[in-house]
Amino acid sequence: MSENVRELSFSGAVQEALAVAMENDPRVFLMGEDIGVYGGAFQVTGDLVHRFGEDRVMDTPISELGGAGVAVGAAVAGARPVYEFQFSDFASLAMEQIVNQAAKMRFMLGGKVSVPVVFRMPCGSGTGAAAQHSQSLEAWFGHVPGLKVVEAATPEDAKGLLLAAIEDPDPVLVFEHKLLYKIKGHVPEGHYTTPIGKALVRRQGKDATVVAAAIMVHKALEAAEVLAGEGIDIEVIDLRTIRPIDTATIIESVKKTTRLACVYEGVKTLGIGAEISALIAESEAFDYLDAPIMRLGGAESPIPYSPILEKAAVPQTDDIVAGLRNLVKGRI
Amino acid sequence: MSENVRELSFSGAVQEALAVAMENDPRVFLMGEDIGVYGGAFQVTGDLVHRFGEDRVMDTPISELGGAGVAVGAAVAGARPVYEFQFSDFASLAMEQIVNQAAKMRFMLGGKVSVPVVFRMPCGSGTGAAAQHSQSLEAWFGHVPGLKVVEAATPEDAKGLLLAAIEDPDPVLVFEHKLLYKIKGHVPEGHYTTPIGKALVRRQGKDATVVAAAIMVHKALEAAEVLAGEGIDIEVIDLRTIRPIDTATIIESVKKTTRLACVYEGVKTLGIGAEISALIAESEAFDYLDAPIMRLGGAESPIPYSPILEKAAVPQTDDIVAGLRNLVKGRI
Amino acid sequence: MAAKSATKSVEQGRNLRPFYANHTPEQLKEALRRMWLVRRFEEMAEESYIRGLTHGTMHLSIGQEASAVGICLELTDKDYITSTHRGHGHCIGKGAEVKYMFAEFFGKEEGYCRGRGGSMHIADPATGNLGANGIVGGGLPLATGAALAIKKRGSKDVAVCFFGDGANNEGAFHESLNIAAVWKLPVIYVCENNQYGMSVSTERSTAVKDVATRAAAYNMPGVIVDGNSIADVNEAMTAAMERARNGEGPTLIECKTYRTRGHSRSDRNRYRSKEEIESWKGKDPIPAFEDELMALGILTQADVEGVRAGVEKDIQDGFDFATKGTNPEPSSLLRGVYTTGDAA
Amino acid sequence: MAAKSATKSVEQGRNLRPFYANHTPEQLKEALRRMWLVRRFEEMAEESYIRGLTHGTMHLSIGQEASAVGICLELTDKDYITSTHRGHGHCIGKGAEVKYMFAEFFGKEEGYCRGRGGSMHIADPATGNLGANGIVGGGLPLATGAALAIKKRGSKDVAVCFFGDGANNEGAFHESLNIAAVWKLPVIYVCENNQYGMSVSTERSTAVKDVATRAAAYNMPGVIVDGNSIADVNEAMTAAMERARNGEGPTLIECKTYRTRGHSRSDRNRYRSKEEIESWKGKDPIPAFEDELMALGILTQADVEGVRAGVEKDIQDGFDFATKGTNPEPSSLLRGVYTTGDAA
Ligand SMILES: Cc1ncc(C[n+]2csc(CCOP(=O)(O)OP(=O)(O)O)c2C)c(N)n1
Ligand SMILES: Cc1ncc(C[n+]2csc(CCOP(=O)(O)OP(=O)(O)O)c2C)c(N)n1
Ligand SMILES: [Mg+2]
Ligand SMILES: [Mg+2]
Repeated sequence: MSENVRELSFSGAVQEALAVAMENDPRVFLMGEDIGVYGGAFQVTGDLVHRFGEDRVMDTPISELGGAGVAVGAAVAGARPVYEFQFSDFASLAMEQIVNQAAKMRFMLGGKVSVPVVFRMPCGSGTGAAAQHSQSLEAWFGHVPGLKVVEAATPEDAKGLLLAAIEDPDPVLVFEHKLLYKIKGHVPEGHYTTPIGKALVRRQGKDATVVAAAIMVHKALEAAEVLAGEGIDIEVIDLRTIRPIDTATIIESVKKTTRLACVYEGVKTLGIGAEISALIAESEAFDYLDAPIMRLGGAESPIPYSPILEKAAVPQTDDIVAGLRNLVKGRI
Repeated sequence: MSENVRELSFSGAVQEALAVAMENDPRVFLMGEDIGVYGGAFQVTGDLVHRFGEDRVMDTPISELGGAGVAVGAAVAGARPVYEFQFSDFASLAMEQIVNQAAKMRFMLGGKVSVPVVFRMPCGSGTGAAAQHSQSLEAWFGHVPGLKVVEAATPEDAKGLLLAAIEDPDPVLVFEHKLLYKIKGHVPEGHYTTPIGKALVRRQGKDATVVAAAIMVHKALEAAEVLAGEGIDIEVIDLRTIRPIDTATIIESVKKTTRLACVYEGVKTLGIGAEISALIAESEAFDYLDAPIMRLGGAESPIPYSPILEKAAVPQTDDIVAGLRNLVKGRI
Repeated sequence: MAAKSATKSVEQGRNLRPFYANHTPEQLKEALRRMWLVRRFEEMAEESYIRGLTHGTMHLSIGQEASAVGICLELTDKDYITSTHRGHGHCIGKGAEVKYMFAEFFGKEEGYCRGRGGSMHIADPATGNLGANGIVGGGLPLATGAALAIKKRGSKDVAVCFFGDGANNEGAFHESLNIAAVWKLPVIYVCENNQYGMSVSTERSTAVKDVATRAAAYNMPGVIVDGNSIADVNEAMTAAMERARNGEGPTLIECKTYRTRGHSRSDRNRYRSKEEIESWKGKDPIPAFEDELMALGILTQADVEGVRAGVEKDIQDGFDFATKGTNPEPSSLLRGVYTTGDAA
Repeated sequence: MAAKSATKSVEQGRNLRPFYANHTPEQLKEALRRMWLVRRFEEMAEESYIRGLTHGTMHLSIGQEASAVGICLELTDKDYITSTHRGHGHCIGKGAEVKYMFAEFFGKEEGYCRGRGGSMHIADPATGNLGANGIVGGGLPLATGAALAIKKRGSKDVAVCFFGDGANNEGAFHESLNIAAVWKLPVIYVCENNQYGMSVSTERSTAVKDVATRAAAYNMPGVIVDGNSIADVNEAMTAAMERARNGEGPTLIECKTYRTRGHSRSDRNRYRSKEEIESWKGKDPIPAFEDELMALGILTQADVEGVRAGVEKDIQDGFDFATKGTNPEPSSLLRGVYTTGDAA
């Protein structure tokens, strides 16, 4: 990892990863709607088209099934496409190519091809964009063998995970929470990767473990600070990879803290917290648990437009504080 | 419920439900690929086209997004469409209309419309149809507020749940495991419904609870019989509805048996067993648990073609027997 | 403006083009009023956005009012429309009241969607408006399905599907138009070709110059009209409705038009020139329609001013109504997810 | 048979239609051999199915061999194809060996997909065959993407996408053809129009009579050929390849043909008449090609019999090879799900 460390925004870090990848490997190119002169709906690709040209930063017609599928086909044929869904919600139009083709092709063909395609998936609520532009659908893809799914909480990981995804021989979905695009953080220069499949303990604690990803890592850390003032000591794990989940890191933490909370923005039912809960409940850590496994997930509703309701639909820091307080104090 | 009880196949029961619904309500009609003169890929619609005519049993072009979306639009506009996906795998082409439109429309429009559409979803492996025709994707839809998801294990429930789905004002996905189509069972004549959202204890037991749906109910019951010979007494719960899950029935059972196993054909990670495990691990039943919560789910691979591998990819009765034996005997 | 050529006086009734001959002065005045209402609603919405009263994003159709109103003029509350992310015009064209629209924008219970939908999902099922859509092309199968429901109940209503030039490259376009054609459904596909899908010109996104060319692939008529002429739009619509009602099936109408604002609030207009935008501002459909109405003697200058003043008042009243609206209770979040158990 | 009109002797070389003029007798003999190989492979596969040696379903292309072989004749291992559920012909056309195909059918490790894919996923990446597909239309974006990769690397190869008449109503068709046209990709879309998508005739599923009509919606040539004439098919292919290689973009070729077997093993042929099937059996592309080769003096009766005998042996050897194959170990289930950690 480079020594030279600067502050960069999350979206700047993503953009830098794309630039580094394109510089290092002529097979890498970008496809997506309005990623060229417009710079992307969230200005993530920015000026890359001017730097790398229209052949490598390709504005795609509004055709998600075709666009994603073309990326898959190009990957099988030796290219390294990075396809941006303008909002991850629109992957609902391309499930066929992602799930039936990209994810399964290597297996179905007896291991004779690889499908090194990357899908970038801006996700999450909080922007007032309502039900069809605010979903957190990580769980759908986490359920699909053949795919890998990553989701960074910091600019540093955003760059490192994306570079790892682009270099990975298999299809990787890279979720990016839209509310994180503007946060800033240290980002090493040049090339480095953050390993896929490894969670990170972002805060050590002894009273309870919180597992979260992306924006929920920040909310969990905030909640932990509040609770620290009350003498409650929370350990926060940043999942970083949704598939495959780093079970070992979570088990180790739960054995120490004896309490587990899963905090996630996606719909609670069958969301990523369900899997984490189940992984622990079936593991050797079960015997260490001193309390039920808490899940704080998104509401069982579409994301509403009203800002009041929108906030109510996903766990907020206060909810996490209250939930953890209860988890730790409720039973000793 | 009618008193008159006969034997009918599962597919015959589904067909009868469609016929009863069409007789009782002129707004009900069927759409799908090859459901007319061909009788459906699994001969479920059979001769219905001859009985109800081509206007009510409509062969649809091979256009799943359009076909499913046309059904959604017709439902909003007052019709009662039942759309058959030839294989539930092909719903991957129609996720947009199912998830962004059908599921969310009522909510997004402030409760001012209802979307009474039914999607029939033949699912599951065991037919040698390989990776793109054998998936069990219930979990995807179980994750989506606004949808209801049901899945019968018996011909009687197949008819009752489908009639309930057609009469429901909201979008319902009806999963039908292909290997069940030929099983026979008692099916009441005429009109009746099986309530959506209610699980059923199919076998009483005191040593452990198994929660399963569709074909896995049969395998669990078989396993329970084997274990009964060893003096192990298994309670088997037939889930019947995947969304909303009947948590109360499961909690009650687990409080009694103190052990829980979730058996499901879908991919283990983020499959329906993850949710059931998490529901119990966060519930008051947690304190009653005498062992980790066991999950027996589908392998982390696409469904392979080779019959040997295909069998290895989903839980078989022997696996359930071994798993349960271990669950019950492993710790007392 | 194609309509310019029809500057005949209203007395020469039989020489008027059909749009003017077949509508009463009251109807034409109402059409003008709706066009102004769309324009002023959007300008006020934009201002509200800048003032932080609304949330999220919004897509303004300023410059495209003629197609929305020209199409909807022929429809009753029993006819359906599906709209798009750029749907305020369709909504007002179809008869919505601006006060409930503002209330929706401000996230209030009084809004058309009780504050749950916002600009991208605004709808008014009571007037047959099945809603804007956040998914490009999302309305194409829905309108087709509504047309199927109409056909099944045997009424003479129609369904109209508005969509953009960008949407014409979605698979949903292909599948929907094919199904509608094969089943001869009473649906009218109205492509508002404003030359860009977000930043990408039709030339860079679409293999054919005119979207209407694609109608041939579905064996249906494809009609190109000047989308900035309400008369052109409406006459094409009338023909399409006749066809639909006669059981002859769908029509594709392409309205060539332009949005003079950016795609949405985040647009920096890097993909088009100032000159292009200015030249289209000169083709503004509203003053053109006003001029024509006056030239034909259908409305006087005073009538036109009266229309504008009335609109101004509606906008101000609507805005005031909405700002005083009720915020949703967080506890009501789950309301409307399902029909059953819905406490209304 | 359109080709019938070209019954000239091989000596009159310059008067021969291009298919015969531009291929050596050896090439033509190889084409005939492949057609027979497809036919006999499928008959043997069918028999194996009846004998319980294969599992699942299978879709036979008997009667359609001319399009598969006529197209693939022009391709090298560097050109890509994507195939369909009815893909045995494409696979053999592209150069696959039947022994590995049988092994795949029997679920053996020696199979092209190590027994993981079966009939619906059979593939041979080494010869550029990216695989059959269980999803109707699934190959359309894939082939388009392969063409993009070719264009990026700057070679003169092409990608061919086989698909059916039924697939032409999938959104993937529309999106793929549009993208290929806008980006001028070297891809050739070959629609094998066998008149039915499962049980539904094109008339009942497709708004236009000829799928090739739809090419106009993508501003690309749409060519209709007698799909039962290898010469017709191949000549259209040659032109399309030239276009692709010159950077002029995609072509849509529609091969009118027929499958004389049912859709799959579960088909009861309720949707078509015996007479229709019989009449198409009379247009069998293989004897027609043989007759023509002999009439032109390119092959003798003995040559033709030699071809058949050779095929018979390959089939028998392949079948024997496959039955002796290795069953996969259940413990190897996860192999190939991911590239990393894949023990090969
Ligand atoms: C399926 C989908 N893809 C992409 C988007 C993002 N998006 C919103 S509007 C738009 C442009 C649509 O262009 P067009 O159909 O021409 O309508 P216009 O905005 O010009 O009115 C895009 C790309 C979306 N909302 N849905
Ligand atoms: C997306 C999808 N929809 C439906 C099916 C089921 N199915 C398999 S083949 C087939 C017919 C395809 O027709 P066509 O494209 O004409 O090919 P043909 O079988 O005639 O060769 C259907 C409906 C499928 N496999 N995939
Ligand atoms: Mg546009
Ligand atoms: Mg066909």
